[in-house]
Amino acid sequence: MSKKKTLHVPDAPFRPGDKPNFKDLNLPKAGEAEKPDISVDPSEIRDLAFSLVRVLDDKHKAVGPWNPKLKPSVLKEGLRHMTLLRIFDDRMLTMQRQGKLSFYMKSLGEEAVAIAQGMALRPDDILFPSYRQPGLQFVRGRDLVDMICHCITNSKDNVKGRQMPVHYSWKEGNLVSISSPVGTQFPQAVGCAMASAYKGEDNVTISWLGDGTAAEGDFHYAVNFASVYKAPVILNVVNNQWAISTHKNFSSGDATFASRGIAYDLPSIRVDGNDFLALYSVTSWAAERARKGEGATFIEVFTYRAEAHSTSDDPTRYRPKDEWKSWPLGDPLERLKNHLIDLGEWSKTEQKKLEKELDDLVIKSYKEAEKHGTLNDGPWASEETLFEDVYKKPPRHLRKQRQELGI
Amino acid sequence: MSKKKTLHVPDAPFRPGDKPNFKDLNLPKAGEAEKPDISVDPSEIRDLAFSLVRVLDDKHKAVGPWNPKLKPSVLKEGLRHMTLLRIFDDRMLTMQRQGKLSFYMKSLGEEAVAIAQGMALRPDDILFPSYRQPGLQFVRGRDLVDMICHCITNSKDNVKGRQMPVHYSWKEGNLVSISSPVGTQFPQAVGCAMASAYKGEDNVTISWLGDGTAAEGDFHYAVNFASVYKAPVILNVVNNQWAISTHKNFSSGDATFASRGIAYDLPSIRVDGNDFLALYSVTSWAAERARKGEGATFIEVFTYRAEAHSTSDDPTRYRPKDEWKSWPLGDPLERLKNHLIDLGEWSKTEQKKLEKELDDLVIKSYKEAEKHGTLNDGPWASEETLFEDVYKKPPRHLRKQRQELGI
Amino acid sequence: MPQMNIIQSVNSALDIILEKDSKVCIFGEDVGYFGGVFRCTDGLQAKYGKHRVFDSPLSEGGIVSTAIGMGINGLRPVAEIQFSDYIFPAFDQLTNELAKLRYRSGGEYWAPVTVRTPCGGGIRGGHYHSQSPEAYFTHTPGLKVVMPSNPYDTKGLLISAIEDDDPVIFFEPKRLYNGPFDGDHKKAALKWDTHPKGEVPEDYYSIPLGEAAIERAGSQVTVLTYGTMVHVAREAADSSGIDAEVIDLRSLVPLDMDTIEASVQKTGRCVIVHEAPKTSGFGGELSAQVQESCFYHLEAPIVRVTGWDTPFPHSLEWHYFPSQERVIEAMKKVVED
Amino acid sequence: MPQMNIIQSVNSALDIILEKDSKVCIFGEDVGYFGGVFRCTDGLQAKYGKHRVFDSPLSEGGIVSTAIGMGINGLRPVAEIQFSDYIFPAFDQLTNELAKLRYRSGGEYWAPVTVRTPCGGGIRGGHYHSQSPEAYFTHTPGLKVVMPSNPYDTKGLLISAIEDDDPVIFFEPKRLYNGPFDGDHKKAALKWDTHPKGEVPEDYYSIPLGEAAIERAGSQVTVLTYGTMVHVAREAADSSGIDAEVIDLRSLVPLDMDTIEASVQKTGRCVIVHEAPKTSGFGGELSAQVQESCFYHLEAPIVRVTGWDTPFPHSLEWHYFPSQERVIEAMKKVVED
Ligand SMILES: Cc1ncc(C[n+]2csc(CCOP(=O)(O)OP(=O)(O)O)c2C)c(N)n1
Ligand SMILES: Cc1ncc(C[n+]2csc(CCOP(=O)(O)OP(=O)(O)O)c2C)c(N)n1
Ligand SMILES: [Mg+2]
Ligand SMILES: [Mg+2]
Repeated sequence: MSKKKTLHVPDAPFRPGDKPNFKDLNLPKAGEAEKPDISVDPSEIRDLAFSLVRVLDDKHKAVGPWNPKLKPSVLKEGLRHMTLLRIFDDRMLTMQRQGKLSFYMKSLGEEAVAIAQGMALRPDDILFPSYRQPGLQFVRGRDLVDMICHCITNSKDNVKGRQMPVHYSWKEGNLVSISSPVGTQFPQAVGCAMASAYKGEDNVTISWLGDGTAAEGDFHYAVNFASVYKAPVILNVVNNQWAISTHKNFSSGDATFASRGIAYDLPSIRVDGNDFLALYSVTSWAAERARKGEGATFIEVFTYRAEAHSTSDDPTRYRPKDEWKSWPLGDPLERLKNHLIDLGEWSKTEQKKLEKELDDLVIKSYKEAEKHGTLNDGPWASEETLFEDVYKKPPRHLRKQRQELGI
Repeated sequence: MSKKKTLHVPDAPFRPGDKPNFKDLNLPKAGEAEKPDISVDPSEIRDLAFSLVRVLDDKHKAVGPWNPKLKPSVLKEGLRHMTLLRIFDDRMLTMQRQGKLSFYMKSLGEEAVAIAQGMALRPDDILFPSYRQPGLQFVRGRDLVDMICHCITNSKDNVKGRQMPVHYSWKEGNLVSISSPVGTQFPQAVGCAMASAYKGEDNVTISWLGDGTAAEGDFHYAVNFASVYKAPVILNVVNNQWAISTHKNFSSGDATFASRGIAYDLPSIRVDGNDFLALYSVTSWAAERARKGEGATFIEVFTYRAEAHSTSDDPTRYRPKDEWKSWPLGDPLERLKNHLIDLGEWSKTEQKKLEKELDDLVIKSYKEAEKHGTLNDGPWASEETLFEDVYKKPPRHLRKQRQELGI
Repeated sequence: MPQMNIIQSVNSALDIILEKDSKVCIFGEDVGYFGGVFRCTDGLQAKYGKHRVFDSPLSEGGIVSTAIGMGINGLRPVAEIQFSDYIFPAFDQLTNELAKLRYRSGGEYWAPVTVRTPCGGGIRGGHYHSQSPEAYFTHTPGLKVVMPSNPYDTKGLLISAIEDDDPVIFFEPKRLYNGPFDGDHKKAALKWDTHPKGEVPEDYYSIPLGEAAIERAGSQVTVLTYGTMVHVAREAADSSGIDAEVIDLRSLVPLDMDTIEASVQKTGRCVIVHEAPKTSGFGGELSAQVQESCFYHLEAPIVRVTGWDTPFPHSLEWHYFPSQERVIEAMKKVVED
Repeated sequence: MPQMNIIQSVNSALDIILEKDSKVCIFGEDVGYFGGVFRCTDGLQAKYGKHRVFDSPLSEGGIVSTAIGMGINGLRPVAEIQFSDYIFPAFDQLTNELAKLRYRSGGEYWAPVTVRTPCGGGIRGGHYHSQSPEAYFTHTPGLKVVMPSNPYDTKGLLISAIEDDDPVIFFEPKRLYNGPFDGDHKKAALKWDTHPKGEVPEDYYSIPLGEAAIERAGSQVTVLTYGTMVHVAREAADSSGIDAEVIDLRSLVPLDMDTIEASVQKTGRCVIVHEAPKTSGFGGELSAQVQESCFYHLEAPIVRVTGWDTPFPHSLEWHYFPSQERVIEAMKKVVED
């Protein structure tokens, strides 16, 4: 085929059969990025949008100005949550394969995102996650049984079986109902933050969306409104390099996602998403800014989607196998664990023990959850719930339809 | 009222009664901005997004690397179009006040935008303007009578009386139908450019939208798709500082609009929109890039809306009177005229003569147009046209509805 | 009692509710300093402060989505969409988010957002300043949809809408802002000055959502309509001598089927009138429901008088806008059939 | 003749049209290298090249708007929206732009865009992977709206849609992709293997838009339906012993009223079935039109069997999805009334 001049269409950097190669990522070293004052003029730190905040270096040491200097107990807590999330994900996936869940989505390789960022916040800070941050619930101590009841869509599912699994809602934990249409939560989070400011409250709102989703209009609304009203919000693009089969080359030119905040005069930071300490630190910084009335911060969380997009997906059709193993920024859980071991605060044996403990917990919780029903045999949310919550009170036409259904 | 901490809402810099003050614009001098090669890596010229390309200096000289060195005949042509546009606008406004047009929108103070940019393009380049670039039609030689027939919505209105005035469409001139919903043309232009590339053609597509409109999702789609597919398109944000009563402080933080292109790895240039030469030059540069396959260019055209938003608007309610007179970048028409005078190529007398000639032309054209009907007394597009062009051929239900109407 | 036009009655409702509930805030394009392109929010920013009544970026999607977030966090936002023709960039946030939030979260979250937006034709607005998109929203479970036809109802319904914990799309027929309009554009413009429904109490009052009003009692035929067409239909009845019962629906969702059924069962005949295009317009739904519940009372086919299935034209506006003549013709047909 | 499922018949239509017309290009989320999340474009990029079949950013508004621009500039784009639940971010470009371009430009410009999108429930997709938003588009003059119910029609209608110079929203009932579905989710999944409409010619053919098909001839009652519900309705007729005439509308706009009228005038009774919520669903329009044109033939009220006026649930999916039982009940009611 002669190469006629025609429309340019980007390529993914590698496809099945190719050897994954991450050389041109040009990663800065850990500790290199500067840490500005929270009242910095955003125009002075544009470089941070093209750099990468890293704290944990290759030797598992915490280095540089962004080192949050966390107590070992906090690090251990983080490790525990991340370990739990990984085990939980694995179990749920297994159960999905057995037909006990209609659907599932894992966070493998991205566990640090929700957990480090969640831990850097106050419990009254409000969360608008995408489906890829279930870990927030562990941080805030949600009952595993409740989470599983939602995932297996039984009678105790607090969203009454109306959404697919992993579309959590948890009012008590200030986690706002997750929606399937991607990105819609981003500008809602900004509105929520505007309301906190309106009321003179100092809690912060935080939201996440993916690299692919950053192409939606909602992304633009969010960043723009956040800037105009100096909303106390933290806006995160979780760049895990893929949107289902579509590589991030289709959602940004060669620029970084972080650089999108520059155009709205927001402090814009790119952070290693597999580095618990860097994430914690950047998020604390952003939260402090927001709380002090300095407005919004825009963060690109740089990470890698290690597994399939969801249980409906088969990534071997569009990318090399085990590609994640070559990701130069490693495994967030391993890195935190090794850091703790390096500090003399943890050991492989302790980790094994922890894993066993948490696996037992998940299994126990799963069994407990099944007491409230299963996806296939019920009991599910009762039939009357079909017509509830459409409005606060069912209007006449819904009451009539309910009767038609004979309930 | 005690100042309770609450939501931050920006202010316009001045309101009725205030003295307009443009000091903090921090304008760079004419000739200062560098002119890069068309194949420049966008990341090397980020500064241009925060600078301002100016060619005409305060003494009416053309200076610096962006000087397009146009022949006097070209300059005179530009001046003629700008003068015509100003006169045309004035006449139409008068006629609107007399009830002969249902609505009108002027380009006062922004005449250079469409005219310089239009002149820098080839006739086969495709135009997706907003309502504020009617001047493009003068550049491409559209019959004034046809334009007026549209504006007075008579039987010869080529859009068959379906849209309000100034919503031109002109297939022959490659000017795509103007829409009222602001911004929709921007990503359409990108698609159009993608099609040119697809077909291996070297024509360019260009589009414009306003500072206010840059807050719409369509803005984001356009810039993103343009970047991803390296579309041969020129995307202009005409920042005339106001969106009806809303100051541009509500559509950007303190960053420039031009800086929004940086995030998509596009060459992003801020240009004095009241400087015919600078506009011409930047547009030629962008068009050459596009034609050579280098992809899209993003331009902020920095100007001022001198008059009311439209005939439905009363700006004295929200901004000082005669504020435009203080705009430090002056009047685009005066500046080009003075440049020509300075070159010894033009005189005030010649300008007066030209104005007279063009005014006569507009009046003559107006009279000619009225022969085809008037807004109030018709004839208008015939009644059958009501049901045409909804589809290529009216389906049964429209033929039936037509019968119902008795036509 | 003061006479108000609809602009003033909207303003009065907003004024009262801003005063009454500090959680109410109002925002949208040009609504702040300027007071709105139709001046519905005139003076409110000066009175209540910049954070209570403010301008937004030109972004309908941004307006609705941030309003949802505010609603989630305890405010009661009233968002203006400058023309209902421009509500579509917010369509996803309205239909997939605002409408479904309470349901999908099992009742944990909701957002009591009111979206005010001027709709309808008759102002020479052409293609993009004349649309009546109410049917789209009536097809979206979770939203309430209201369209008043006079100043008195506007104020009472708007207050109810804002106080309602469910989201409400509140359509304001812009042709009625300054005066009633019976469809005859050649007549001098009327004012609300002397109209009984132009009498609007200064104080707080509310009209429940979901109750239709009988605009004109009659026995021969029931005319179901709302918004501007209420006036066209009433005048059509008055001038034609057909004793029509004109029902002003006021609220499309929830719909007052009791009033509708009672009327059609009495008259045995029904005409439905709206400005929006016919196919899948709300008139289709009304017709379906009426025949479902009144089939054995109907003595003639229900007839719809609507905008044509075309976009809204500019110069031929009056060929598009359902005229008194078309309404009369329909009533005659139905009565004589 | 080869047997195809709907995925294969979509693929075959696209393959043929890509071969035939170099101005056709196909794009959308994950449709390029991967071949689409439902695999409808599998193999096409490899066969025709990256510029003919390509991935897009995750942006429905961007997909539709750039498709319009391509259409204006001489291409014939086929855009995929991954799920019709996600079509709403493109709603403004679809209704205000794509639908109105030809009209507002006096016929100077148009864009022959086809938007393919999987719709409907029955796959445990819950809230946001089950919607049937066709009614919104039928209320938008300028758009054509198509929904096939089997592989043979899918291919023929899709080819017509792409070749049509008007924009077409082409809904693909995803529950039918792999096999017919009669509403009984407890039965083993069927395949198109042995279904007569699973026989799909390899070559080019087209089926005109605007012609309904009689899925099952009958005399007692006319059932108007489309998409997945065609199979539910047919099976309901077969199993209940009611001799229903089941009409598969196939194209909602334009609508084949000739076929509908002939049938209802014959049977005197009518049931309408669709998945979408009832209020202002396309069933309302159908009901209105049927009673307008067949009033004097109707012997019982027209009954609609539809999704409830709620969002689409997940665990109670089968309480929402119109069941055979509900269709049978409606047919009985109408026949006995
Ligand atoms: C509006 C909308 N369009 C399409 C989809 C289908 N979809 C679900 S997730 C997804 C990819 C998201 O990728 P990204 O934003 O990178 O997030 P990630 O899955 O990588 O965390 C797509 C296309 C959707 N859910 N919503
Ligand atoms: C989608 C949409 N929303 C609102 C409007 C109403 N409107 C028309 S022009 C305008 C302001 C546009 O300002 P800007 O983009 O700065 O362009 P300018 O008028 O200054 O040239 C508004 C709000 C519209 N036409 N379309
Ligand atoms: Mg991703
Ligand atoms: Mg402007």
